[in-house]
Amino acid sequence: MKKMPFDPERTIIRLYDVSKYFGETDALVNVTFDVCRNEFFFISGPSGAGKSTLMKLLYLEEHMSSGYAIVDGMNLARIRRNQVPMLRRRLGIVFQDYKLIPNKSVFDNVGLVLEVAGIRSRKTVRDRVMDVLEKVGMADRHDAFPPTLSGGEQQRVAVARAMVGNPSLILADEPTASLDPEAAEMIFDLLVSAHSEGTTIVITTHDRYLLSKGCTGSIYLKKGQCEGPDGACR
Amino acid sequence: MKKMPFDPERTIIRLYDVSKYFGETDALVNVTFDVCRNEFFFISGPSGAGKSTLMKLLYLEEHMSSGYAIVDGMNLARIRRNQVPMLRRRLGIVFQDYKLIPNKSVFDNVGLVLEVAGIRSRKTVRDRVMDVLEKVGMADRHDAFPPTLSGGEQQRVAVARAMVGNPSLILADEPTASLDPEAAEMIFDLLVSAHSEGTTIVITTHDRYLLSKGCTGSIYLKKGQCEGPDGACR
Amino acid sequence: MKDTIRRGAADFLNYKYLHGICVITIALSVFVISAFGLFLINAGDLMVSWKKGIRIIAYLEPGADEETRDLIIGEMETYPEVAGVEYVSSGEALDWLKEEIGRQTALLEGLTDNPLPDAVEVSLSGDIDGADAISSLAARMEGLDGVADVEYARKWIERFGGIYNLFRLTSMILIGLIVSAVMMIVANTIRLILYSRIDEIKITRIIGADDAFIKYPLYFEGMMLGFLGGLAGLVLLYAAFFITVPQLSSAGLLVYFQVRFLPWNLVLLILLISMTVGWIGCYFSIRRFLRF
Amino acid sequence: MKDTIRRGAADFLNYKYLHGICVITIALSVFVISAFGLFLINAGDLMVSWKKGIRIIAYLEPGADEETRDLIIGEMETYPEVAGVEYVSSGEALDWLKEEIGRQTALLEGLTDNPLPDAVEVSLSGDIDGADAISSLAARMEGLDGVADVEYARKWIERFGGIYNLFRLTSMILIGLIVSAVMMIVANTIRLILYSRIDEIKITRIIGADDAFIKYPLYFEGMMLGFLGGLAGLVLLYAAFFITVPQLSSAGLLVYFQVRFLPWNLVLLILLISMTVGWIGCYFSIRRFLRF
Ligand SMILES: Nc1ncnc2c1ncn2[C@@H]1O[C@H](COP(=O)(O)OP(=O)(O)OP(=O)(O)O)[C@@H](O)[C@H]1O
Ligand SMILES: Nc1ncnc2c1ncn2[C@@H]1O[C@H](COP(=O)(O)OP(=O)(O)OP(=O)(O)O)[C@@H](O)[C@H]1O
Ligand SMILES: [Mg+2]
Ligand SMILES: [Mg+2]
Repeated sequence: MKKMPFDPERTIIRLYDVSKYFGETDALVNVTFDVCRNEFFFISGPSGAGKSTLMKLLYLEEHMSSGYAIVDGMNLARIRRNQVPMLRRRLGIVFQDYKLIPNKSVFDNVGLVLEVAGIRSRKTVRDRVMDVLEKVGMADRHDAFPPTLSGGEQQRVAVARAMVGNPSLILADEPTASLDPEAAEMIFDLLVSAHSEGTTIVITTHDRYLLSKGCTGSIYLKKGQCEGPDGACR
Repeated sequence: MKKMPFDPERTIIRLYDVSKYFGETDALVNVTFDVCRNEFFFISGPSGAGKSTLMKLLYLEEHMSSGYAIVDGMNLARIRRNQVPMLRRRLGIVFQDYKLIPNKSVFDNVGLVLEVAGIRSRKTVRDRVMDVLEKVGMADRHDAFPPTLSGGEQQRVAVARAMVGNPSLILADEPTASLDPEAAEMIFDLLVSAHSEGTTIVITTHDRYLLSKGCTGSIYLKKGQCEGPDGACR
Repeated sequence: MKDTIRRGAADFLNYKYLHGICVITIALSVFVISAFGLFLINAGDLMVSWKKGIRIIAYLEPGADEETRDLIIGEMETYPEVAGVEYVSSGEALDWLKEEIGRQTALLEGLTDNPLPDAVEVSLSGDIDGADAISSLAARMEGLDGVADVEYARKWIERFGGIYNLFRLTSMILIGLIVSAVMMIVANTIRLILYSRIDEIKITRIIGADDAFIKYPLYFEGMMLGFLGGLAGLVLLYAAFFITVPQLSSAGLLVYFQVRFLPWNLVLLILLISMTVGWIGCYFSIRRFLRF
Repeated sequence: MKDTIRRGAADFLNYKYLHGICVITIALSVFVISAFGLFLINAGDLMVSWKKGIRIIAYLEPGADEETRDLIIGEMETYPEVAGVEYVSSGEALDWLKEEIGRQTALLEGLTDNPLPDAVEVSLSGDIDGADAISSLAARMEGLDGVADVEYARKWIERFGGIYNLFRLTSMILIGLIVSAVMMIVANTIRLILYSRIDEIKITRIIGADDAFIKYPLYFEGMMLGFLGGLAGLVLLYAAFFITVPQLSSAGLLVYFQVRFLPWNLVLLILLISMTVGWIGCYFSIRRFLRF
């Protein structure tokens, strides 16, 4: 694997020789790949392959053990503590375990992203939140609290939260795992339409159906390693 | 729908005209069906249909608003408070959100079921827990804590916990949602083999693949109602 | 039982952060209460030492013989409120009076005849209580054969007794209030800790645990928390005591009486109470959490 | 700023159970401290009323004329430690002595000539401090023209001063210890509450909130908790005070002095301190939780 010339206009994510160890567990081993702007990128692999870990490295919930990574122009190995929130605000993240705040309503959970981003106008927040909740089919439950939602409903709220800020990069960790095929299709279509508006999408999934749908690039992880032609990632 | 004669030797679950309302939400409306002993029973339906709510009624995390239900010979409407643990100990439950205790190791999480059931021999506990962890492919992570596991790994531990007590009835709420097809197949095969040893299995799922596999009975829920030929459940 | 303890102990280690904070809170609570108790005990000692300074003088009838005098002294020595009995002859009394009057002794210089009677001076033990007890003692002494008259500082004693009673009563009310406030604080802390563990409790119940399975290890943990917290609080107090007291001494403040630490039985009582509070805190908090 | 307060207030309502417990804990803590403070203030008043009972007597030179006497009295009245000055003629002094000696007045009955000098009796204001100050006052009085001699209960005052100093010092140490212990308890409680909210904090950070976004509403909440807790604690104390004091009065324990509640400025100070403690508790706890 040669290090390719880096063009920040073209490449939104670059991982070079990235490894992550948890004690004796090798969650990721020498992973190298690029994601271009406006790609629709799949990460697949069996349970425990390191998909979520890879995502966590990208939004810095975890720090890589070795290697070199750039996300949206920021070098993750050298990023300063106060730059981390700036990076995260540029991303829209769907967490595998949703990470909804149980004491806040669906509306407030989604709206929090906008508050964090510094949007103070109550009306703007209200319009945008209700709009995205409408899209995921949860507008009528906007004042419910997450523990009273079904698994699939929580997942749809998590997707709404990732999309509400119109991020340039969406990282979605199994965004359709708890959804029935129809709802999954709806969410997928949402991501597709965001993609068509210029957003880069990175999805981990093991949904055969999703994988059969179009994407512009993908990697397959297994036991932390890329499996591809001659060990290369893509 | 006629009320059929009830034979506790034959019928392990009977729901008759069961409804469940959460405030204004109708989670279940007039659901009536029987599950026979040693059935392999599927409950399917879209997100928010009421599948998990139905499960919760069966193990009494929620109480039905109206109707009549019998689980393993116990009348849920009349059960006394101190009988609830007895009922639950006869069930093996896989929760949609896993419900693993974060401060306990995988081993202790699974072993807790046996402790609760009054098994005091350390050796018996150890053997049975390691055996079932082996079956779900998590034996090597027995001393890990749930927050350090991947989503699929947590789900497999949840399945192991449901099976460790050799219950006569397993209620599994989307037990393969976070699993890749191979792992899902493994878990499904495990349930099939428990079934072949006489266990009754009730699974909620929207996994097309699972649904295509054999089952001895199923219902399809939508907005809390059974959808079947002329509104009947099965 | 063995199993309960095993599980309780395992859990105890499982929540180091929470339990650490709880032990600290209990320790500080026990410290506050027992520091206050220590203060009151020593203030009580101080009061007792003041009371010991009270003297009652019984004047004997003029010309009472030695036998009568010994009888009177013997009788007075049997009174439990009496710490010591001393005979004061009329000559000694005059010397004492001269000293008392101070610089105006000129006044008494002209006297050749001692007009004072012989007397018996009684000092009190510390455990006499209140002005009434003293006046009843005085009345008893006055009733003895051969005693002409009894004199003591009635006014001063009444005033002192009033103040002492006020001090004792208010400090009792105060310690009562403080103890209940602190117990509620400890119960609240335990409640918060159980609240942090509510998911674990819910999960354990839903996989089939009955109330006993959940409660007893938690009771054990509550008692352990109480015990460790109590111990730590007392150790803290002991340390503070041994830093402070020598400094009070060297500042010359402890010349009139001895400061002492809490007596052993009180130390044990405090440990017992803090264990009980740990248990009770658990007991009432769990009831709330077992409703799910 | 407005936004911080809005979010803080919203959160405040969002965690009713946790915040309820926290407010109760702070209220009880403030109650304990301020009850103890109230106790000390009144004990201090008692001490002052005792000190006011001290008398210094200056004997005038025999045959001092009225002018000298007025000069002396005028001079003494300028001393800040002096509350009142009273002239006692030799006749009054003899009456007083007779009363003092009590039943043995027989002793003085034979006197036709009054050997006592005229005197001036000085009573002290409450803010004189310690035996040394009193003896220096006495020395100053003795140095005045026309004063022959000064007399006061030196021994008694020394002993009393020692005890008073001991009481004051130990109660100061005690209140220092109690205040720090209780502050740590409050900080611990806030820590537990933040611990219960750790998931929320983690999630908020991971969706891009910077430290300021998380911290400032929590600071506001901490201050609100401190304020409400402090207020509740003081109300509690006030209630306890108004239940207790009339009972003390009717039990006849308050004849010698007036019990008073905490002064207004102390009440405000307590509120301020409890707000500060709420804020500081948040401040230090958050640092730990922002490390994630
Ligand atoms: N904090 C951690 N400490 C220790 N091991 C960890 C930690 N986080 C993840 N792991 C391990 O790293 C491996 C990869 O985990 P990861 O969550 O990335 O898997 P995944 O590909 O997302 O799997 P799934 O499809 O099941 O979600 C797993 O074996 C997991 O147990
Ligand atoms: N405690 C509750 N309070 C209010 N509404 C609830 C509560 N629990 C469930 N609901 C609502 O009841 C409906 C059925 O929920 P349920 O969890 O049974 O759905 P489900 O079929 O399991 O869906 P999924 O496939 O997404 O898990 C949902 O609309 C849900 O929001
Ligand atoms: Mg994952
Ligand atoms: Mg569900």
